[in-house]
Amino acid sequence: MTDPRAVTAISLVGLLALWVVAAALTADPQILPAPGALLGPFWAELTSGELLYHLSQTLIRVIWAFVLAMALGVALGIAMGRSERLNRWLDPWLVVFLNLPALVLIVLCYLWIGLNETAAIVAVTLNKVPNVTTVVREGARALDPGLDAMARVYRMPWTTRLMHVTLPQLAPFIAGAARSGIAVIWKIVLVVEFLGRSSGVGFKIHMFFQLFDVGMVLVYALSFIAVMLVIEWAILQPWERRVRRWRTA
Amino acid sequence: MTDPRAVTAISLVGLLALWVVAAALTADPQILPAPGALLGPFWAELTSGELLYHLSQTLIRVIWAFVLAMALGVALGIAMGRSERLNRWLDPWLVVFLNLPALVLIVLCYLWIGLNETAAIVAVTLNKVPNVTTVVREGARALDPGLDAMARVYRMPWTTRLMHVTLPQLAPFIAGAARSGIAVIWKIVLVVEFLGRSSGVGFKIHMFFQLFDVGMVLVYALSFIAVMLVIEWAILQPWERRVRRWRTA
Amino acid sequence: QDLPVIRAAVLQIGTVNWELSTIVDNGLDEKHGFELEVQPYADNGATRVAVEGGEADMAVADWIWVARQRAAGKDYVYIPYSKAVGALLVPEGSEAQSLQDLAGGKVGIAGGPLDKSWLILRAYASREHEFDLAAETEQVFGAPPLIFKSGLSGELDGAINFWHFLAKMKAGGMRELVNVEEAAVALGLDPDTPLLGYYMKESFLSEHEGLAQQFYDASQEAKALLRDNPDEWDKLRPQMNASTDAEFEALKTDWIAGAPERGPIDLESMDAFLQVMNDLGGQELVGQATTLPDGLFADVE
Amino acid sequence: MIRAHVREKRFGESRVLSNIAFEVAPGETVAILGPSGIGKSTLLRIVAGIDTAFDGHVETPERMAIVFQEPTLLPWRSCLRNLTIVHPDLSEDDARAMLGRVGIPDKAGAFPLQLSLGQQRRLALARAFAGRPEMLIMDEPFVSLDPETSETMLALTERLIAEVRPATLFVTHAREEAERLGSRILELRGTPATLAPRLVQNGELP
Amino acid sequence: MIRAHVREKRFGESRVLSNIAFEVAPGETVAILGPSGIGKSTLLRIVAGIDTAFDGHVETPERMAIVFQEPTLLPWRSCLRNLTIVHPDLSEDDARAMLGRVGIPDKAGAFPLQLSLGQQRRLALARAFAGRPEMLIMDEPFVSLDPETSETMLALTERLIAEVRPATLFVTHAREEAERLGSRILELRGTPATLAPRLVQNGELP
Ligand SMILES: Nc1ncnc2c1ncn2[C@@H]1O[C@H](COP(=O)(O)OP(=O)(O)OP(=O)(O)O)[C@@H](O)[C@H]1O
Ligand SMILES: Nc1ncnc2c1ncn2[C@@H]1O[C@H](COP(=O)(O)OP(=O)(O)OP(=O)(O)O)[C@@H](O)[C@H]1O
Ligand SMILES: [Mg+2]
Ligand SMILES: [Mg+2]
Repeated sequence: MTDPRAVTAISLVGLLALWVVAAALTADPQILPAPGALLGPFWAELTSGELLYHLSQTLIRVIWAFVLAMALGVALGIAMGRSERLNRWLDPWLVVFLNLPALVLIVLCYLWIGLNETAAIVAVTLNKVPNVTTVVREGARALDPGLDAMARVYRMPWTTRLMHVTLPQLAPFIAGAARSGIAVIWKIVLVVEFLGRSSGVGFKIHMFFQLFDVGMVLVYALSFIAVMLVIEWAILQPWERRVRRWRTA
Repeated sequence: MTDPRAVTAISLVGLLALWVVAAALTADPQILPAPGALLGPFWAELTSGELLYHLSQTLIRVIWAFVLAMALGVALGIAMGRSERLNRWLDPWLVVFLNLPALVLIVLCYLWIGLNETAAIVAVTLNKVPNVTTVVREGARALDPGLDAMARVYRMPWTTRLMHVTLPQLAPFIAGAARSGIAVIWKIVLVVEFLGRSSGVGFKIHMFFQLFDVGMVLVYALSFIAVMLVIEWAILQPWERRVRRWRTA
Repeated sequence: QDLPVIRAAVLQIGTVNWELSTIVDNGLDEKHGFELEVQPYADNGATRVAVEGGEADMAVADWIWVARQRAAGKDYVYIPYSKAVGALLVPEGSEAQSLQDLAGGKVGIAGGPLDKSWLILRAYASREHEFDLAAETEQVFGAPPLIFKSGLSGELDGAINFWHFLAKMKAGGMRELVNVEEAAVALGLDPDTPLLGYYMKESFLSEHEGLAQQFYDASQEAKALLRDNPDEWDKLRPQMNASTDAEFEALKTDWIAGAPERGPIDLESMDAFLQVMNDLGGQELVGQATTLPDGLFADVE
Repeated sequence: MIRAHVREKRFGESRVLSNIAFEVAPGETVAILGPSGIGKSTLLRIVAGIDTAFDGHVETPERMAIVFQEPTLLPWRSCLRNLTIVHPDLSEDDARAMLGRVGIPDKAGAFPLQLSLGQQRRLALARAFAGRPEMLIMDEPFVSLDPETSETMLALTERLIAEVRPATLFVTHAREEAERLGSRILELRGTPATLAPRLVQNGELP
Repeated sequence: MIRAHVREKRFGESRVLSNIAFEVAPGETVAILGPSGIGKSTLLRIVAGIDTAFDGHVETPERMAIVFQEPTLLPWRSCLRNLTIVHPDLSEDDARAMLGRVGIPDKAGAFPLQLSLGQQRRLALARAFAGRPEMLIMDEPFVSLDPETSETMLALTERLIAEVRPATLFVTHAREEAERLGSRILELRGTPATLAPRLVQNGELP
């Protein structure tokens, strides 16, 4: 089994089989419908345009929050990892914001900024920045002092240094934070949407959960997951392969 | 300003000052009460035993889920990072579980396992394992092949290799995953508690949110954060200093 | 001491607790031959998961929801608890006199797009004023506390919320623009339809013959006590979260006004109501329950 | 006994080694010479079983010790632990004695990054010598050392080889070193590298 | 002009360097000798401005180049990019030419980890020579190289120094190397290390 595509396909089929078995064991389509039972509702939502509309709304929020959170988080993480002094000052804040419940931040954002898009994105970003910072900070602490000395002696400008010395070393940390980051962001977006937006996958999922319609909840959840799988294969993995080439070549 | 304790204290006071200013600007104790206004309710909850009871319930869940998620996540992360073959098989599952909304997993766990403590802890663990795996996998991919060859040639038993070769290299990744991990776990525990437990900080926070009693929400949220700060200072930071000694010595 | 036990999963802050507390405190459960055990949860969804997961025997929901579940194959049975009481409120300074005046404004709705009050008001607007409320206004669906707060702050031009928040919003100065009860009457619906109720599994009820009636009796007796005996309210006050006497009185009056008359359910008016809901909300709201499912309503009187 | 026959080793398109065969008997010491980049380290890695992506086969005894071209220590463990982790049977006293023999008796508690590069290389030598290997592989073991220290290390190596009699294979750029330690010299030449004919007759497989 | 006066350098409790003062004029080449672990690299790091936690002061020109004891390359960038990133003014042709001069003309597109250690060291030399440094610091630049390659590198260094005339300070263990390149030799001795008196008269500060 060496063709990666085949492996991925078989693996996904296995997951589907697991679901079929679980559905059969549960034997209650209201608790866990079989995959086949979702095709009809999925098609209906797709052709009505509902699914695409809500999916795109959620994606826009996820992308905004992701870009903002990664940029801020990486910058803060590098700064705090490199300067023990700065770290000592900011660390208590980091712990507090890291552990502030999503609900609290989201509600405060909605109340301060208003029940609008800006508030939603700010809330998600604020929720996620501390996570990115925490992971990247560890990476920045583990930077190679030898390369650092080299960059210093050869008087590299800071942009060169960032691009060619720091970021490549942080790549595994950033990749980890990014991948688990999108997931966390999308989960927070779900909460943000059901607490105060009128569109998006989270809004729909919550509505269908209220109706106890597990099937539709799954239709929406899995649609997003499908998008994530595509992003994983089309963007993340090729990028990672390129960035990691020097290790394996 | 070189005494770390003093810096931490001042930093926290700064955060408090920020809060006071924000509260004054908001000028609505229903939206954001000033810190002083929380002392009374805090004391009442403390002396009634309510706060400690719910806090301890939540902590027990967090600790269980944390230990389980870290153990499973690190093991899976190492395995997937080291074996490209295994990774190819499991990666699609990882992406799916990473992006499965917490709500879906939690509700399914409750319905399958029952509305009990086991279900709650399993739900949180399942939610968190993929995150840990993702971060640790990146670390395992970046392991030094030189040390690996050394361990192989000298025929190190796998336990020795894990303890002295692999885990020390993964330490920054594990530290990052652990720290952001506790935070994520506690956020999921909040959801788990409001979706199906009758105790815990999450239960109380959601209840007070329904009543729009932001003050009590903050009392409970901040109590947990205080616990996390203590854990950070009493356990995590000393441990990290010890583990990082070889870099800075 | 072999009384059957009813485990009730309820929102810890739900108003249904007032009734259940009264039942337990006055021993009405044992008097009517069962034992009531209240399990508090923090979220409506949680109470439903509890019943479905077999961890509780009873929870509260609106009957359209119960009908939908029953039509989808669940053996849920409905026992009335409370009538619909809702309204659309406008901020203190608002000049709106009818729903049409909200055109171009922002309406906050706590229960989501399938909120019954919202649907009834939409039907009312289109029938009375030929005015498409959904198209002419911007809707903001949000958590009840956020709608409460945004409503009071004037960010919204109109707000529909769950009734205990409505009481507080009115106490906070907001004005009732349209009452859902009036709207229902105008639509030819029976305003006495008990929209909210308890539901239990049929399998559970059949294990204990007559239990539905026994519980209904206890519920009715508690309602009577609360209606006739102000002292009972004083006992409840600590759990009512009323910050002022005015709020307390408003909550009390509204609650009593919402208690439905004793008696069997009028299937005809229920069916009429369901048809209206089906027209408005469609399958998304009622699921497969396009007609009243058999055995939905417990046989109580 | 080391028996190696590398028919071919390539990195992608470029062939690095071709048709190299030799044996090293227990107690025998073979030096490998050759210009930088010819494939000496690659050959050692193949013999040590680290690189298995080649065409050919290698037979080696079980207990081996290796000195890489770079120190390859565990930077997060003290010098002493670097010896005792790799050799769990080694007593702490013996480990300390070993540190003494390579000239860093006072560094037992230090971390590798607190050593000079020469000291790190000596620690790597100590690690290789501390077991009783049946087979010893060393990639330029005595560079980065001043003449005096280098002499000490050479003498130490000679003693170890005389005591334990492992099959030894080592790379060096210094012909004196090769001639002093080696009972035989293999010289790599050309692209892809082969054994220079004049030196290998007695070591070549049939 | 390099002017250095290190009154004292200690790591924790242990004093490594004590009262070392010297100057290196532009075009002058000074070799540093001394046993392994004495403090040569530490001294170079202080002069290069990498280690600032010492008692004393150092004055150096702005444009410097360094060859560390280990290659210290950017493993995630190709060999060519390793030159052009550090020297943005260097044209790609010049960079390729430089790779040719250190004997790895075919490795422009390879990543450093695909090089042998000797090739990596030569790349590090190429990096140092590619700028026109006013000051050149080298820590054992010619180890791990076979005699022939080593000779090529030495010649290349001599030519660079003659062309650009930087103030050069380098560590070596090979006295021939020191004598061939160095216009002066500083020898470190003792604990803490000081300059061995017989060699420093003319280099010492007043
Ligand atoms: N970070 C450190 N902490 C403590 N001691 C250190 C540290 N770095 C170096 N030393 C010690 O300082 C001394 C000098 O080290 P240095 O690296 O300068 O030696 P060197 O002369 O370059 O030796 P070599 O020829 O082996 O490279 C050594 O004894 C070493 O153990
Ligand atoms: N991973 C790799 N991918 C591609 N080429 C490689 C790789 N590793 C080594 N090479 C090439 O193989 C050849 C031999 O490398 P090797 O490290 O064996 O040389 P060496 O004889 O040990 O040289 P040195 O004396 O400089 O250490 C070199 O030309 C090198 O560029
Ligand atoms: Mg080599
Ligand atoms: Mg040195």
